[in-house]
Amino acid sequence: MLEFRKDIFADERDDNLHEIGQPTQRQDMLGHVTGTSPYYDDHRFGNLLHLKILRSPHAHARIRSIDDSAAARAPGVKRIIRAADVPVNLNTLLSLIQFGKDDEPSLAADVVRYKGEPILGIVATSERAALEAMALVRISYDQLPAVFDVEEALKPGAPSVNATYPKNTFEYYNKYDHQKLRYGDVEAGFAQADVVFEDRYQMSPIEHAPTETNGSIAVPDTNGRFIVYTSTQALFFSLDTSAKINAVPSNQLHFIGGTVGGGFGGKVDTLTEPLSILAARLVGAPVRYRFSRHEEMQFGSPRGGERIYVKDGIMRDGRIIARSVRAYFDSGAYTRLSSYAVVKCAAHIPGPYTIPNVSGDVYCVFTNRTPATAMRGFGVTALDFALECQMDKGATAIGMDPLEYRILNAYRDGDMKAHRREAKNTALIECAQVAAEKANWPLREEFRRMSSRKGEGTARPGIAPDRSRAPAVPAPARAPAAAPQRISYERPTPAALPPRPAPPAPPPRSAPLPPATAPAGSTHGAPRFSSVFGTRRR
Amino acid sequence: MKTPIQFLLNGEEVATFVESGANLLDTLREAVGDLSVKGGCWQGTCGTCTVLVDGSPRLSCLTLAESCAGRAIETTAGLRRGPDLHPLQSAFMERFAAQCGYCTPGMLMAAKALLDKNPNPTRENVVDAISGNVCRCTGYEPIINAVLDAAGGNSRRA
Amino acid sequence: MSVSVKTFPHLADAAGALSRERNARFLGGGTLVMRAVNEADPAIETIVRSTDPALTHIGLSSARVELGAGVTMAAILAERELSYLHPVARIIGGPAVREAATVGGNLFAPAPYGDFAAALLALDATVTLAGGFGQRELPLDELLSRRERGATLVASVAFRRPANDTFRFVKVTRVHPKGVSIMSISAQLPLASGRVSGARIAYGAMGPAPLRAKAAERALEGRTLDAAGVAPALAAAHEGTSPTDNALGSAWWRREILPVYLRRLLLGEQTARHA
Amino acid sequence: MAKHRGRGVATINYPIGMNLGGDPSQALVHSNPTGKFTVALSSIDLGQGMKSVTRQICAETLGVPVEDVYVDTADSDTGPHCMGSFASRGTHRVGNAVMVAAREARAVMMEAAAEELEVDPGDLETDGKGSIRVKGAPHRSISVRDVAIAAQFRQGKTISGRGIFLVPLSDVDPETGEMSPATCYAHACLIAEVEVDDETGDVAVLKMTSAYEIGRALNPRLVEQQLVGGAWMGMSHALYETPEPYYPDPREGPRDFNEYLMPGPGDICPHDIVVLERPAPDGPYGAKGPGEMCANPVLPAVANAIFNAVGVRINDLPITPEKVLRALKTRSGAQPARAR
Repeated sequence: MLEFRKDIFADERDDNLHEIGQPTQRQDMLGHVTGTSPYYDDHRFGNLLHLKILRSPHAHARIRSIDDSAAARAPGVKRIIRAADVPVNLNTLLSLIQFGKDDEPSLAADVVRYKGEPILGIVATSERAALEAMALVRISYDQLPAVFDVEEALKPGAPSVNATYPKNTFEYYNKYDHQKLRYGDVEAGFAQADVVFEDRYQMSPIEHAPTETNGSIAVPDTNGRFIVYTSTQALFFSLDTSAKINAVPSNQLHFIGGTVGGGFGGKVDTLTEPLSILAARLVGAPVRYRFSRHEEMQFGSPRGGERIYVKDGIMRDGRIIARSVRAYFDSGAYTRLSSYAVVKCAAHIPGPYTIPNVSGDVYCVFTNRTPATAMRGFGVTALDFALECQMDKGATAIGMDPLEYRILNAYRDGDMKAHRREAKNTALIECAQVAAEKANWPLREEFRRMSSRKGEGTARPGIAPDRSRAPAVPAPARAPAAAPQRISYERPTPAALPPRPAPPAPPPRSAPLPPATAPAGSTHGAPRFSSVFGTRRR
Repeated sequence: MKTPIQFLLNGEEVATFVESGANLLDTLREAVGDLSVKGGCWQGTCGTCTVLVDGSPRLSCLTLAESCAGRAIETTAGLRRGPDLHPLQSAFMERFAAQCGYCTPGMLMAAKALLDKNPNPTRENVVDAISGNVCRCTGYEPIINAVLDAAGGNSRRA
Repeated sequence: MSVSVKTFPHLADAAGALSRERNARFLGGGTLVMRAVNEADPAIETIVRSTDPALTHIGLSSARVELGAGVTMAAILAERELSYLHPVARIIGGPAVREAATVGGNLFAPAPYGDFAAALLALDATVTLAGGFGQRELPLDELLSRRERGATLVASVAFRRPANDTFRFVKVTRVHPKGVSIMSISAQLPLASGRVSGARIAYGAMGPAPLRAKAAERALEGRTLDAAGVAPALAAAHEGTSPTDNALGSAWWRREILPVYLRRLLLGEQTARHA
Repeated sequence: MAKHRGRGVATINYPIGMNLGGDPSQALVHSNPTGKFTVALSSIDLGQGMKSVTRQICAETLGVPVEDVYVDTADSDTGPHCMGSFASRGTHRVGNAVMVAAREARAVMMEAAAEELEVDPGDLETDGKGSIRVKGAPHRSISVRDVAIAAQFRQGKTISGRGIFLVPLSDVDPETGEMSPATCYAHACLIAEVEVDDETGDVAVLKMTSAYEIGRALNPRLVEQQLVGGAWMGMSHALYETPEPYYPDPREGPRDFNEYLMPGPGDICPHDIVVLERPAPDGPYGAKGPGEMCANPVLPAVANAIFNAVGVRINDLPITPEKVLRALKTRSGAQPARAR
């Protein structure tokens, strides 16, 4: 049951709109209830072929030999696809935005690094024929030691999982093996605190488990191009990834997404398109490659399990004056998107609270399991679990009501956040007050009258407003970095809103990165976004 | 080795050939062309492919196509009566009981099987009726309310 | 190449084919066989079916119940005379699975499935096998102990009708109202002047196949169904069980909660969290 | 030997859009000859309502009824680039791109109408019902249909617009982590009530009460869909689902929906939701988008409720009955914290 509190923040809103705010029926609902919404697989072809993938049974092994001769002759088999057939057999998803080095093959050539890693594809007249042929393939392996725990993987002597990052961690700015956050002086804060406590939190990997599994159909079309019906969540992201792996110009691929049968982040990795396109190019016929439910469950990328240590220093009056977070993201065998999630996690520390002394160290760690990827709340869900359990412990430790403890420390407009940006447009306090009222969770009067807005409601006892603004360590002066691509359209100023200040001036920029990280020179006409994280190896 | 098969699909006589051993889901989608039936697992664990066979709900992915010879099969494509939506369809619309829509055909069939036998079910009856159908988007509440609305013959909003 | 399907109007012929054909499996409801066929299981090259009406026959006399191997869970739910089995049939699966899942098929379901077979164990059921040369009857636990070996085709199961209110069942699942068994306990508790005489207790998902809790049965003999009376049975609850870790839960947890649910079943405490 | 109830809370915020920005989306809007509009996108609707939200944004910005707008998307030949549907970026990024495109199309439409009515475009307003009229003189009006015909066949104007919205890519200081992660944040507070069986470790979620601040509810029914569905997924993350039940040991992984545990229709509970709207200065009509955040507060709120019920802290997810039972046994039974 849903209700609105239109009275809160009413002065910041113009509510007399026509279509905005209306409970208009979904544009796609009639198709859903009549079974006519088009999903990628809702196409029929007279000569559709089927691609099935032979996957590694081992978590870490060297491929000694492959004998697919019997399989190639099996009934219904049109083609066997091997690593050598893949034009560009090394990629990382975020190479499209110059973030990270290519580290993952589409088909394993020499080493398999997770159970289920694709080794070989079989294109046949039916999925059954392909599976029967697959049983005739003989592969011999030399098993290699595997590591499954994120902290074990960082210890000296741990098996090296990913050849591109031999020390089992993603490299940040070509300088560090993890993403750092430093604000104020946590050690000083812990020394000054009345109560200091640390705890360890462990998320589980999470499978997206959409009711429609990953899949795509690549179809040679009339003018030498390929139509690709796909379940992707990111049409051009998958198109560009497929174009790179197949070494074809991007406009040779015509991607058509359908309604997607649930994504939740599990259909960003472009898991099937590159190989269905390659197969269609090799056999000159439409090819469908779709994950079985077992494949989706175990070999489709989950959100990685994050292990997070949180240490708090708090005062008897309820103020949190120091918080340090050390987190390990389990990226699995390859990078995919976990490297990006780590930075998003660092940006989220210390949670929606104004804390003068904060430090964060977040690692992207490689282990011998299915590579992890984005999943609803990527990089943040795990940290929220850790931080909000930690908040409960802090309140309990000093005998304070857990909700009042949160309202006291909640960030407000004008506070300085740990990533050195001013808090704006905040509403944590109002959410807490409204939820408490709705659930009749008692709050003392002063907490019911606090406000996120500057100069409103009762001030925070004990936290001088200015102290929360200036970080203990003065931020070094910053020169603006290269200007981003100029945009010719004016910023969207919603016509109906009260005149709001000019579009936010670009936030103070950090110093231009040391030359080592400057990209080797943009390869395209317009200045591509500068790589801020690492050079992109050609 | 192809096997001829003939059955009633949403009231129409249908005849086609199937690979022997083929399941009803692949037969409906690929041989007959009824794309309103969706497949989610081919293991019998998600309910997405639910259709009615002689009025009873069946997982079409675990149903041998040949065993349906001569039977009456109902799918979501057959729910409408011409332009008019079935009460379940309009109730699902009014309750916004679908997001990605992939489980919706299976949910509608499971709900129809219930209502055809029990026109005024309790909430518990509805929960049991869809207990074999996985939905990852809606949280089930809108679907349960939609079925109860449709049962009440008044797909008005509560 | 596709699977070949052979359909026989008479069960005996189907049994013959089952033993003759290479890699043949009998198709009951399909929840096991059709899933394997969908996954191109090389062990299935021939599907054997039978449309013999005897398969779906339900025989009800005052003392004895006979269920054809092809009787589905839905058919049991539709039979008022079998109301004591309704809680078991209802939780085997969702409505669509209940329309397919058969009594005979459940006897071959690997752990953690097979709770209907466990209930039959607690009902002292016997199994009649269909064979090329006539039918043969044997106790259910004998079939369960050698079900992997031969291509056995079950024609029917039979058991004495339990006295009113003496059959109880609980199935522990994580998901409600329908989920896979963490464990199930079926119990037939006949009373003679308030004391248990001839108890039958069977567990589902506490071993590779459904099993009888004979030590607990012995410990209940002559006892009253109250806290003191059932204590010895709870102490002996684990005997004969060999639970394993699986995706649903660990062996440790199953062992810890077995006596709790057995106590709640024996004392008639409210067990299911939800309806 | 009993069931204990407890309540737990969590307060969170959530960054809207890809971390650090640099994730553009584009939109094209054009009218057909009779004044019906098409929004051409490549953004994907995976059930979150992308098509429906952008349709309403376009109609509002043009000043025409929503029935006169349809969204066509997910075709790389016809739809302009979009980064993709994730990071709760759809509403914010694509919504803004659609506004920019619709504003340009509106400007041409108003010029064409002004030419037909022989007034200055500044004197005109749309009535949101398919007509354009002179401010203060509503009887002097023209239908959008007629404007489109005139623009097309007499004036030679194309009523169309292009839009792109890009939050400039933020740098990250390697030493301090200084960066601009996002331009706006959604907020939430959720209170969960649970019942714990101290003999089996079983946890049932009995009630959820929440307040979500999401900038602007562009469509209350779509917001409700996300918050109700998200709370279910949060319950699932908290108590049920894992592809590796014995992580970091990879054994016994589930292979189907029987083994991958998620709350069933019999496990859901009532959920009272209150929505607050503090418009984001750079959000389309202030909208932030609730899609990704709505599961997040449930996990810790349930964990904190379990502590309140039986006094044990479980830091490892999912919080299975086994973990609760092990904690109770090592802590010698349930010690409920003071009732809340």
